[in-house]
Amino acid sequence: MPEVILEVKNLEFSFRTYGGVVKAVRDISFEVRKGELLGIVGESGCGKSVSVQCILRLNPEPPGFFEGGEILYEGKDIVKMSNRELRKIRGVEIGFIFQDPMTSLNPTMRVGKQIEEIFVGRKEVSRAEAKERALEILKLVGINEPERRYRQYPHELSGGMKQRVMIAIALVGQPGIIIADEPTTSLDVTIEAQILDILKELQEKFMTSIILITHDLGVVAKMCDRVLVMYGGKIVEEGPVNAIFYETAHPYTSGLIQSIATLDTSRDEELVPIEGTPPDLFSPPAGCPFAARCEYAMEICGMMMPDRTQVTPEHYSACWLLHEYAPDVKLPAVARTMETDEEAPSPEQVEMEERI
Amino acid sequence: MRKILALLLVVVLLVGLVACSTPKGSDDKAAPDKPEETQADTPDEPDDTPDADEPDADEPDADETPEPAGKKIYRYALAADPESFDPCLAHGIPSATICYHIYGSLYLDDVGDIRPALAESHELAEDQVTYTFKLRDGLLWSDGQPLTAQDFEYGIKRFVNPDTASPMGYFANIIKNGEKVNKGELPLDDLGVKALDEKTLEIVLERPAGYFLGMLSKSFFSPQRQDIVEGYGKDYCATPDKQVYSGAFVVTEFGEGKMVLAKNPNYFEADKVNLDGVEIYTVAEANTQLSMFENGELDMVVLSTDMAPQYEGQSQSYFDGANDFGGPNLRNKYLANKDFRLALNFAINREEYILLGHNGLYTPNLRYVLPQVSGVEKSYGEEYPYEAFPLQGDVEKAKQHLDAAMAELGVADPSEITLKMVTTDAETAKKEAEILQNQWKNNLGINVDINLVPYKTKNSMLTPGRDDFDLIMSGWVPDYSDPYAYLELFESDNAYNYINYHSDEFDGYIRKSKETTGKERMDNLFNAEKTLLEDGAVIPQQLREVHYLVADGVTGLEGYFVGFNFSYLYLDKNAE
Amino acid sequence: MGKYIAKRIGISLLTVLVLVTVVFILVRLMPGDPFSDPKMTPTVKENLNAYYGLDKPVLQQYTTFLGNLIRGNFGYSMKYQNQTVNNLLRQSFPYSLDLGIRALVLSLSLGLVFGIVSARNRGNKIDLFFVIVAVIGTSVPDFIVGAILQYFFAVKWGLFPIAQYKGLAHTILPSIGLGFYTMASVSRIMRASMLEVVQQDYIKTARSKGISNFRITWKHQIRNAIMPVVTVLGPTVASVLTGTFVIESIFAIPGMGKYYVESVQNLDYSMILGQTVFYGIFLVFANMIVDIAYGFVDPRIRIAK
Amino acid sequence: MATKKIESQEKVITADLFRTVGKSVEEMEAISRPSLTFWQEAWLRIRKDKAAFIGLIILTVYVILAIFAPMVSRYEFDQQDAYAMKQSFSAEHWFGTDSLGRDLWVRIWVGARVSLSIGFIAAFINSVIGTILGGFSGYIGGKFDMILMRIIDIIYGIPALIVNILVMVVLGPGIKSLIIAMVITGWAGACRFTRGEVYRLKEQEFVLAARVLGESTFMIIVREIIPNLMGLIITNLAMAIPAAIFREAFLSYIGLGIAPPNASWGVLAKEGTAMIRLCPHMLYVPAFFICTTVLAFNLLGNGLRDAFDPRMRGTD
Repeated sequence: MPEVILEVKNLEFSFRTYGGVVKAVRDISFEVRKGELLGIVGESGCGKSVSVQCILRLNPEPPGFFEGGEILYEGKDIVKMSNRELRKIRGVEIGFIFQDPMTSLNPTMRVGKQIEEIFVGRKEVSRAEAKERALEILKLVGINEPERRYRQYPHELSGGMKQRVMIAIALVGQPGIIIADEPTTSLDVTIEAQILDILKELQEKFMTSIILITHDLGVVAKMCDRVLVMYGGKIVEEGPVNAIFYETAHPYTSGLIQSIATLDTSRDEELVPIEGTPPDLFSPPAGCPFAARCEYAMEICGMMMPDRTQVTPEHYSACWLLHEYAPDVKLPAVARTMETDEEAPSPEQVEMEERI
Repeated sequence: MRKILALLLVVVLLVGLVACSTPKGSDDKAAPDKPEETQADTPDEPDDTPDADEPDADEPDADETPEPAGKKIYRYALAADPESFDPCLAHGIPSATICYHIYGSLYLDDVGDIRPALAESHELAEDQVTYTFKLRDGLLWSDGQPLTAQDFEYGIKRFVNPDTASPMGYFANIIKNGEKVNKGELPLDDLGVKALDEKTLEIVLERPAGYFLGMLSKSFFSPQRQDIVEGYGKDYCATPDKQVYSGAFVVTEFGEGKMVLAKNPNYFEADKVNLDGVEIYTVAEANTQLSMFENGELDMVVLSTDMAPQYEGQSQSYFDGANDFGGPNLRNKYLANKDFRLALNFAINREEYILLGHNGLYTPNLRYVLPQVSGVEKSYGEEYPYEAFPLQGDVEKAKQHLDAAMAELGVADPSEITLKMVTTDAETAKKEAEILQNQWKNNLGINVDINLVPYKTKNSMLTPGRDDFDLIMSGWVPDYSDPYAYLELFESDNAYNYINYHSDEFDGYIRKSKETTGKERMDNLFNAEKTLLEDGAVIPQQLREVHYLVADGVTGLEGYFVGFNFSYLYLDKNAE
Repeated sequence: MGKYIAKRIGISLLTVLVLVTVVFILVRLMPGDPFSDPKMTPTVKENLNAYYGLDKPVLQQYTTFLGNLIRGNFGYSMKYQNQTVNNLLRQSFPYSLDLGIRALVLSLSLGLVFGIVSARNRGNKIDLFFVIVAVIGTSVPDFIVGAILQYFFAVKWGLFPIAQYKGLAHTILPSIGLGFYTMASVSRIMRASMLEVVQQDYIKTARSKGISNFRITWKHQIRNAIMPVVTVLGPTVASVLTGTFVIESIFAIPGMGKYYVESVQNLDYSMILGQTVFYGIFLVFANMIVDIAYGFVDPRIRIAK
Repeated sequence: MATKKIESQEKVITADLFRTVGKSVEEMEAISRPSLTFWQEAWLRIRKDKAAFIGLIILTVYVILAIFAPMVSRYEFDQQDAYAMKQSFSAEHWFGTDSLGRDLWVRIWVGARVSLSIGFIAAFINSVIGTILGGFSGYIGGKFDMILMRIIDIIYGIPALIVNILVMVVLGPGIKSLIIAMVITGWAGACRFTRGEVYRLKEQEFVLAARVLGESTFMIIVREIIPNLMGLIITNLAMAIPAAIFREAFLSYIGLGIAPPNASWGVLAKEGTAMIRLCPHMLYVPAFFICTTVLAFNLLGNGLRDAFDPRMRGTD
């Protein structure tokens, strides 16, 4: 079993707003292992961004606050860390790539400065060294003429280039963990592929752990080793990527899989959308958050939250269908593709899927 | 952490501020000096700034007025900059006051005491119009040049010369051919002023005028130096060094909200002048002036009637000569009616008016002429006491007059009558207008629309034949101490007769007053005044009794109503 | 860039021309005329009118005025008859400028600090205090501020000189009085802007880098938050410099604010026109500087030019 | 299925709870946020925003008092009393009296009529002119836009105060003159602002759609663009009113306000500054009302801005 370098335990994080308390993350636990590429999938607003931002304490506090849980990194609880301690982790131990490169770069600061800024106040790296590292990393993420780009402002760069700069910022401190929060959402498909390639390459090269947040199962299938599926501020299913796709154990995951198209999807096939909207996190339902949209919903689903249940050794799911009293239901997994193909498709076959 | 950070920010930015303002701090020393540099730069003029300027330049940053030990400097404030100290152009009372102190005159009206000054004596010929003045010996200009009768002749002629365009040119009407010369109808040489020799000046009047000697204190009749006037041209008197002085003081600084005078050692009675200098600041706000006085930064301050009761027992007062009155435009169909005008007059409760408007401090005026002006022997008021309207008004009588007027005019309801009253936008003027408006509305039921206009705009309306006002609030300050100074305004053909008053009776009395002298003349003037008031041709309001405070140790400051408001010629101040 | 500057100057010239024309027309429309003393003889009036060129047809007066304007000559004042308008402005403007700059420096620096501190303490008592200061500052007219400052700080408590402009101590109250409104509005804008910027993604990026809070605030937040302040700087400079009338009058400062009202009161045509043009040019100039400043703060603008 | 580890639950889990019920999406839709009109939503949000609501209450109270207080008072606003001058607060005269013995309570509310209506009308006219011109300019673009923008550039370069003063002198005192004086220079700001917004809006899908559907330019502006700008226009209006009240006060201060005996807050404050040493209440009372009104408008304006900001909608 690979070494666990980050462990999230029973994390609960909420926001105080005028309308009341929004429980964005509700009791989630997971771990990050060395060198793995962990995917987190889910619809917008399911709490995936908030939960990973908790790892670096990037959510604004206030209005955000921890209701409970701990995040253990190298034996220390990030939730309890002081600002000074946090600063030692941010950037150099754990890097973060943000969703929208258009808004995530400071428009009034030169690109180079933004990259090498990570070394400001860290004595071990001199200014000249910092610049060297920045140029190096720019080249690494595939930016031509790094010297010129170094002196430019973000608005002078294209979207893809900005995202490369974002990656450069996350990488330059050579962190052990990189959190990539939907790094490709706002990019063209071709650029997306390039960016993902870079990430994968880096992960392999430096044995970096990457947490990849996405709502794109195609990306997950292509990139990830392990997947967490989140819904309504909770982790509903968790497991190795193959298990998630082929032994889907939660109706929501199943629904997600059903709602995506692949290159193989034939014209007359219909995509199956998940009807309804995610739950209101002001007053999350007492039971399973997905119950209202779940076609297999049972009475108990509306009443009680199912526990995290082991399906296979590495595969967990939180669903009442796994209960002994529950009717035996076969969830469609990569069902459609299976029908069209004789052989079971390897995960690679799902790779070129479009985003939802 | 956050607080420390915030604090740090404040410190950083404040340091920035100080850093920004420190160079400005030295700059503000430079700022007031700058114009002096410009003066010095003026190419056509060697820089002969008087010495008195030097200490100022050396210590410009001194917080308080530099007052070297033993020097007696009298300090007061004006609400606006004096418009000029050119003897022919200064026309406002504040600048006339300054001119009174910096230009010498043949005779001095020293607060009612008319006595020889630069002239030693005068002779009046039997024709009662030819005055021959003998100048004193050894008169000098401030630059040390001898002062001659020719300088007087030149000065007066410059004043009357239409090219000088003095706004006060009408003063010359009293001199033979003065009006015609001022109108450009006769050449300058025809003016009745002539230097017979270096020491003798002859002035011929248009008609006999007992008050003429009193008028001579005006700077219009002061000597001027041809070489200086012509040398500087339009820039004459633009800066203190572009003029020479014949009075008790010389100007050493002018501009930037300040005027500084220094004693003129060449003045003929310099020994009687106690002050070493005068500083006059421009301070627009009355409240600020008062605060500065209380803080010892001024030696005298004029109190508004609002503030004056606070200083009862400490303040002094004088009449500044202004007799505020409403002028009904007789071109208006209602105001052309004598009964209506009388109704307006009788409807005013002047006691209450003064109480409301001025805390009861001004004197309600029940006649037209300031009683303090000279009569034959004593003051005019003592010799001819008169009350045209009762102090508290007479609403009954007013209503009778109103009814008569309405019957004649065919008006059924007084509320049909609306008069447009014009006054200036000054706060006191507005208040006075509101009181009258209110009294007339309550007592007569007529409406008054108050129209506030800028000072000069109102002034433009004070000419005959205009229709842009029905009532205009104004006042008059006498140019010499005589009832005629007030009464001449309403002669039918007077250029100032803005109320369009045409009364044969009034004109007749005025004409007769010009042909007579002594008591007879005064009787005629009194009858003219009576006629004017019985016609209700003016609506008298008040005589301004100005209250002012004088700093401890300051003696000899005199308020006056002819030509200037304060004389500090002989003022003395205890050195602290 | 060259084209931009040329366009900019063109508009500035046009602005001044329009301003001059409008004011010229308004001045002639004002009731009354400058040489109206009823006792002046007609000849004297004619002479005065001739001297000031008022006897000419209005159109000719206008062209003459423009001609003089190009030579930078505003002519002689009609109230201060032997003073040129140029000279009066030259004497008084340094005071107004000095006061204006002090007020601006004071109000900008304090306004920014207050806004920043307020935003960083969002929701607590410090924030509340500065918000109240800002609200009061933007809701009290300057003549009330000036009168109250003078009455309490100078007259009642004697902490500062009452009036006049003779040294550093004299400048403090007037600068505060003049800058109070600006300080308050800058503080409000800065606070709002800081709070807006703090929600921006790039602040999160900066935080994810593990740099100090100070650096985040200073290099990322303030640098970006200051832009709305820079945007209002043009109008602010204008309002501070044209707002000197009240403060100068209360504190007896011989600046040019007094000519605002006085020239109108006295129908001093040359002074009205002279100071208007002067202000107009000054404003145009100030706006230009502000635009350039804006380019410095926001690199995006620099390129757009 | 696979192994299950069920930990203790409060409720007893019984088999009958595992009856399949299926989706309940329709129910969910039904209870979700009720759809509200523009005004309802704005109102709801204002009511939630404490500061803005206080602002609204202050203004409402002032408006009501301005309308009714002078009617029910036993003093006339121009009723002078030589024996009750400059009195401080008392049961007779709640806000004291002025230097002509007039009741300040009544004068404050008569002044409120003038100040508030000048503020409102001037700001409103500015907005209307600015919105219409800016709307067309932004939408049509081209020469019209260019010329208008140059005009606005020029107006921005003009010292408004001097023009205000001159216009007041030319037109004479009065509410009408004050409004004209303020509108002459005031519309440019609203115009520039509207134009910018329209520029942004006209590229948006719903406008493009309307254009494709063949709606006339005028109708597009009136039906599509202006309603979308409504919030911003109203916010701007709320912010412009205090500016107009300020300007009125200043013009009154230099004696160019309205004709006496009528009064505005500016006039009353001006009278008060002269009396600051003697009877400061004459300054404090009108100053208080100017401040609180401007404050209330600012609070309301801030609230409106948040309320109308589409980014903020639905977040709280």
